[in-house]
Amino acid sequence: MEFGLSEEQQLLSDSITRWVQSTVTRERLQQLGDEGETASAPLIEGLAELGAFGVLVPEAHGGSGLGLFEAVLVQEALGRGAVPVPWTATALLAPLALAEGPSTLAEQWLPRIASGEVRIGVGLSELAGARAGTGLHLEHEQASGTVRFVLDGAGADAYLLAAGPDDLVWIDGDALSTPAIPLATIDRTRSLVELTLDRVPCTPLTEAGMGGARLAHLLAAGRVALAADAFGAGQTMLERAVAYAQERKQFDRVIGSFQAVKHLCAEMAAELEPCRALIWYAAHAADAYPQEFELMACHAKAHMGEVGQFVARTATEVHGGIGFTHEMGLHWFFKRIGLDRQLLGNPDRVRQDAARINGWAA
Amino acid sequence: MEFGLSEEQQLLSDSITRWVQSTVTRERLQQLGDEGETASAPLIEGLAELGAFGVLVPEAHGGSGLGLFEAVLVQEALGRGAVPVPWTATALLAPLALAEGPSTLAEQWLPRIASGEVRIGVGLSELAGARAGTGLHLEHEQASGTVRFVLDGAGADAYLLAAGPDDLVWIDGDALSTPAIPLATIDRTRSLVELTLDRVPCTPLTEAGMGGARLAHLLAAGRVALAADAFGAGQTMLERAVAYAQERKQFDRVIGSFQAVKHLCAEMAAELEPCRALIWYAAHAADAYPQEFELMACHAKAHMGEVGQFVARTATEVHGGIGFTHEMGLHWFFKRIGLDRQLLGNPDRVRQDAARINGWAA
Amino acid sequence: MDLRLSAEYDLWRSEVKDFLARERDLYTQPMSDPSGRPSSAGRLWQEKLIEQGYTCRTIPAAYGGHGGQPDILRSFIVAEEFNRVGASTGLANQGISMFVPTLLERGTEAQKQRWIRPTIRGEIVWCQGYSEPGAGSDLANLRTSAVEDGDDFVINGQKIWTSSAHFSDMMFILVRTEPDAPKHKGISYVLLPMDTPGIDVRPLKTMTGRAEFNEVFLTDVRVPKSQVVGERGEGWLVANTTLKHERGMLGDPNQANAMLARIEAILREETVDGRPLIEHPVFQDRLLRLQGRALAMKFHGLRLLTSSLRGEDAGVGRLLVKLNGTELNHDIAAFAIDALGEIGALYEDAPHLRDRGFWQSTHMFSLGLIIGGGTSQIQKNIISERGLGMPREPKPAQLAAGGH
Amino acid sequence: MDLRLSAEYDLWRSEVKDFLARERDLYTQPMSDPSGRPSSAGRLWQEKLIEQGYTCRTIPAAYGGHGGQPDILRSFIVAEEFNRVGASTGLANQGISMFVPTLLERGTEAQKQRWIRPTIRGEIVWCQGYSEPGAGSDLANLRTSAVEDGDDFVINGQKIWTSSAHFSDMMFILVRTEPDAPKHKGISYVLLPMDTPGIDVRPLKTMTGRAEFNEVFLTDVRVPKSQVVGERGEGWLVANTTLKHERGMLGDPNQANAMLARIEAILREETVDGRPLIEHPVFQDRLLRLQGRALAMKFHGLRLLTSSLRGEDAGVGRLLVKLNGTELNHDIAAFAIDALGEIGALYEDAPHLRDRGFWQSTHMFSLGLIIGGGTSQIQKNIISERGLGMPREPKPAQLAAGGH
Repeated sequence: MEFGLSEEQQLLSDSITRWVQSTVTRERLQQLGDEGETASAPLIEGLAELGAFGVLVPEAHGGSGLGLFEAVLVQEALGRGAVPVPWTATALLAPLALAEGPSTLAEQWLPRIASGEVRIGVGLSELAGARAGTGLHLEHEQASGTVRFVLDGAGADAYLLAAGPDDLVWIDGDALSTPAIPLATIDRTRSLVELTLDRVPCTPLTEAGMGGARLAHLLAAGRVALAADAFGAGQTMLERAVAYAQERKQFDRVIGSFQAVKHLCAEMAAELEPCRALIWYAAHAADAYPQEFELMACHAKAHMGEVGQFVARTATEVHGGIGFTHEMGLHWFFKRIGLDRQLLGNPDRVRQDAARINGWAA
Repeated sequence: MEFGLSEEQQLLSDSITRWVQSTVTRERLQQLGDEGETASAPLIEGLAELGAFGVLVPEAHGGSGLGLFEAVLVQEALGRGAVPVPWTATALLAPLALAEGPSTLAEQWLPRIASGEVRIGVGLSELAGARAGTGLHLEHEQASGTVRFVLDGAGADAYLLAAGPDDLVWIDGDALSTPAIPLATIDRTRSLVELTLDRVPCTPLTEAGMGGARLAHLLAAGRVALAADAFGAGQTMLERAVAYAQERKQFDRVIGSFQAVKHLCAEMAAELEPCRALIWYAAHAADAYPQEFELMACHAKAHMGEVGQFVARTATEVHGGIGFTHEMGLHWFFKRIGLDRQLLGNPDRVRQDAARINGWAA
Repeated sequence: MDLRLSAEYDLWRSEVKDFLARERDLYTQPMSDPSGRPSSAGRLWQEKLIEQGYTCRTIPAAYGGHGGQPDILRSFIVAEEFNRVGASTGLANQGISMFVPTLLERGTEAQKQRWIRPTIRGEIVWCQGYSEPGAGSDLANLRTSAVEDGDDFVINGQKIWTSSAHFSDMMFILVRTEPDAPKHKGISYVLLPMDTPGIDVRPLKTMTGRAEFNEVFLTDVRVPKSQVVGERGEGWLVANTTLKHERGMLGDPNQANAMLARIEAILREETVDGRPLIEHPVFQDRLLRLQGRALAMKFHGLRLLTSSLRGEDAGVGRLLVKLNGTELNHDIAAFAIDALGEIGALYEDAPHLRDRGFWQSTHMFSLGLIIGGGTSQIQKNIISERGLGMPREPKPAQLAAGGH
Repeated sequence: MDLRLSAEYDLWRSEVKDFLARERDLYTQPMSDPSGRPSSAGRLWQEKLIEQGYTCRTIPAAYGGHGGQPDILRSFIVAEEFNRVGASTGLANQGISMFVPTLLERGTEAQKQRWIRPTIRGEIVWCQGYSEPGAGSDLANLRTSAVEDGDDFVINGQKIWTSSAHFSDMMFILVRTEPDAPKHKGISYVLLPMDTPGIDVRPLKTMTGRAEFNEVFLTDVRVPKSQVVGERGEGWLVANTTLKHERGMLGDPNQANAMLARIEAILREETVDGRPLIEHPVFQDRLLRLQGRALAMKFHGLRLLTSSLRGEDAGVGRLLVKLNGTELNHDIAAFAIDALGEIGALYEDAPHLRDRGFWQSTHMFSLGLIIGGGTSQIQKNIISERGLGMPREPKPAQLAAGGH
């Protein structure tokens, strides 16, 4: 019985976290944020050197062949720094999808994912509720339609897209008939695009109409990753709030000696800390208890979504006016948590999915 | 434009409130509570002398012929003292129902309601969601079935019961085939009973199958009344918490000087105070804006239900351990608010009704 | 309770309606220049409103105001009718909302003559110089110094949160003129032309990504001593006159109800998996919870209005408005974002952006309002102390020992 | 991460299972007499558990314990398996959970010899005498006095929240023996037979309507000075040993998850307008929110267990357990009541009462737990100070001036 990190896992987590904290400083983040996510090439290189892009890539393809649990540790570390790199789609979702696709694709792409050479955009939003005017349909190995909120999609070399609830396809970036349209969100540390396809050649990664379980697994993995990202960002916001409260004086006292401020910090800590175990369990379930994975991913995403919102707001409030400006760089984390909440199903939606998984729907 | 009490309304509210505060002291409440609500004959007399039972009874029948707004002021004052009298069903709901029933019933009962001589039990619970095993059906002016949660039903001289969503009937207490079964709740200041009827003669108060609007109006009036009751009880809890916090010392300071305690009190006040205006508006709408009445009654009941729960819990917490005992008598108000929340539809249910009224249902 | 208006006010309302119908061509023009200053249409509009008594109603005619009696109900009707057609209710900068009321209470006759008319006409634009990086909720900690030099003060220091500094002509500023006096004393309220040498205005970008505020750096800025309003060293009192006027400005319940009406429309328009969101019980429930809070604040506002008309003190009822109003607006925006889902996260110039990004910017900006003008934490102090009569926080021991 | 157990523990688990299967006839008997004292079956059960090392595992055999090495995982498995079949995990009064650990750390050899064996065997039942009406979260304010008189102390005062006083043999009580010493000093920890003349136990009815607690009035109660545990005047320190043991007792995450499982069943059983509640999206949503919180606390508990096994300090992770656990249980009970609607308000002996009134009594009793053992407000102080390293509340000025 070991509910915690192994030595290797701790090492991995520490090494990425240390790199994030020394590389993605407040100043660097400010500069990168102003330039937008696609300016992050040196960061990708740095992370790839640490092996962060190859966590889920099998050793045979140049990765370290670890599991979702380790990937989630990396994601948490990236969230701690609101690191502007296209990691989640490229290095977490794509390798999971390629693991069971045609081996030619895997051979072609996985080594380049591990080395940080390529970007893969992933579009699964439809699975978390189809909005009007979107949807992809397949005919003769060609895809047509519109896919919105393709994660890490700016300048991607290839795309992994859900077509309805049961099909997953791979599309080469060069094959696009219309260029990807950037979708600016509050969070400038990640890129999202919209793709419009008109009979674009694609490679199915699942047997036609039979990919439901694979897609559900991918969606769940994405949800746990986003929860971990928000957890990391929330940790940083809490730490900064506690630190700031002990520096900043008002009425001749550090504000951290006011009971109201202390209690806000205590509430954040009490809410946030147990999320770690929930996220760990959900990630662990992916391999250890696959029958629980989807539901636990919903719980992690929904609960972390609510706690994240509370922490983002409260940590800003503890900072007072300055937390509301660009000055402290706190807003990067506020917005990162805000986007994590909405992507791949926000808490309301994810709980709806959980109700369905539990068989409660009418 | 006058959003507030007229001089007469203020006088009414003050006179009942003063009487409540001087008569239903902490000790008296303790004693009455131990004996149960039916022991309240002297209180009924006192209130009847003040005209509290005749507020809604037309002057021709010995009442003061006022409106729901004034009745709600009385209800709030009763809530402030958690006064154990069968007032809401007898003096608020029954006169409203009798106003449009057969005049013989009105002539027979209204004067005795105004004088406090009779108790009327009112059963409308079905309208706020029918639970398994309940329901009344009518045949040849006879009623059969089970009605649960008949308010003020202990020892009632007559009953006013909803039979489905469209019929309202009057039943003489002597006509019951089976005695009323008391339903003990957390709140010992009010009585609820279950009636089981087997072809009991009844007088319809509405045209057969056509009473939907009347019943909806009655239900709304009951909801506003319960909201006002909880508001009154909440006011008392808040006042007591503020007073206690300024007496009680801990760590050599009155606890009311701790920021955490002050903020709890401020939060209660900030939540509670605006409920007054919402309840007033809902009550005023009954006559002034009848087309808004049902919806506003839902808002008042639901919002007050949530705020009441917060105030009941928080005021108890401010008192510390002693608030949890019988010592301070705080629990009467906690339970009064708890029952107000559940009767005639709790917030979840009432919001469901509001969604229907708004035409949002699928 | 009688929410109807007497015939006199019905008449007033129809006058207002007629006026608006007549002047539609004017008020549909932009009221500000791109710089942020009142446009010529804005100034003309303001002049007409003053003439009608729709704004600056109680400011004496001698200073350029309408010179009428206060009539909250008339003002209320004006606000309602103007909101209905989306007409500006007049210029609303801090010069008009804060400086003019202060001057009327604390200024000399000469100061009133000099400043009020051009300010309310929009010819002189003001910004406020109170907050400093080290003194947010705590004005007594003010550090910007004003040292006497002949007939002048020489000002050095830094101000923050000055919202219109980059296009203002003048600043009403708090400076410390008596450094040795106790903290609340020794502050003066000074009128400072923004073109004085030594003033450097830098935009302050907030989390919304826009520069809604500025920082103002003051280096050896000279201003004649005659520019003090009220007594020298009494600036704390003078400023409190002004702060009182600011408190009323935040948390308009009509705004909350208007936002909720818009959200209801969104829920009807937007579909997920082909089904309109309004049919989803969880969204119905969340919308109704917010509507309940917003309606309570709306009717509470009417009750406060009646209290004002009757000259009653609404006590805690008035103190809670800012806390509840800003928290409610923040929660409403958060709900709109959730209803929109991923679309709700869009911002800036994104395609598919709804309502021009209003919900995200309101979500963030309302958090700024929760923090600014006295955070929710400070509001709770005020409610418990002034509203409920609870004791003030005891002074910490080391301070008391230090002899403050 | 590996939630599987090693073979050694699998073996342990099957031993526990076998034991339970074998002893079913015993543990299904009532463990208490109607008075509240351990029944003879309860004492026999306790003896068997000690023998197996299922309880009192680390208490030395010389004092009647099992005399084994601590093994949190074995204890964890015992708790799981016992919970599964609903078997008592042994006697759980304050004598065993608080007094015995204190004595092991602070008692003399003679005291250990005298008290531990009969206490853990259920022959001597203890109650705790800490809280006083004027000193809840603040033990230093203790007023019950113990005045020396020859070889005795003479005790006068009042204790409150003594849960088992009416059937206890002994009380471990805190009394002020040195009235002139500084507040935290001058308290002693004394062992007092409950049949000593001058002790009056009165039931204290709580909001649940039951007397879960007592008040104990002490009038000229004599006790030999030899009955002090630890040094005289050091009772504060001795008591802190015990409080540490109490803190761990509150907020079991398995309880929250078990309650939620029961609620899920209720939602399937209960119908409104003919439709099972579980099909109602708003109830689904509320249930899932609570499940998310409860699962987080469950896995957090496993993480703390691993921390303990590794000898790591879980810091803030451990401090939050009471706050989150009691708040969660209260919210869960409130949800169950809402799900039941008017039926949820039933109590006492009402017909149609569900789960024997468990939800209402849990709703109220959990509020007592939020308040008791350090209110949520005190818990937040502890989390911020000990967990996050934030400064303590400064001492108020008049106190510092007063020389405390």
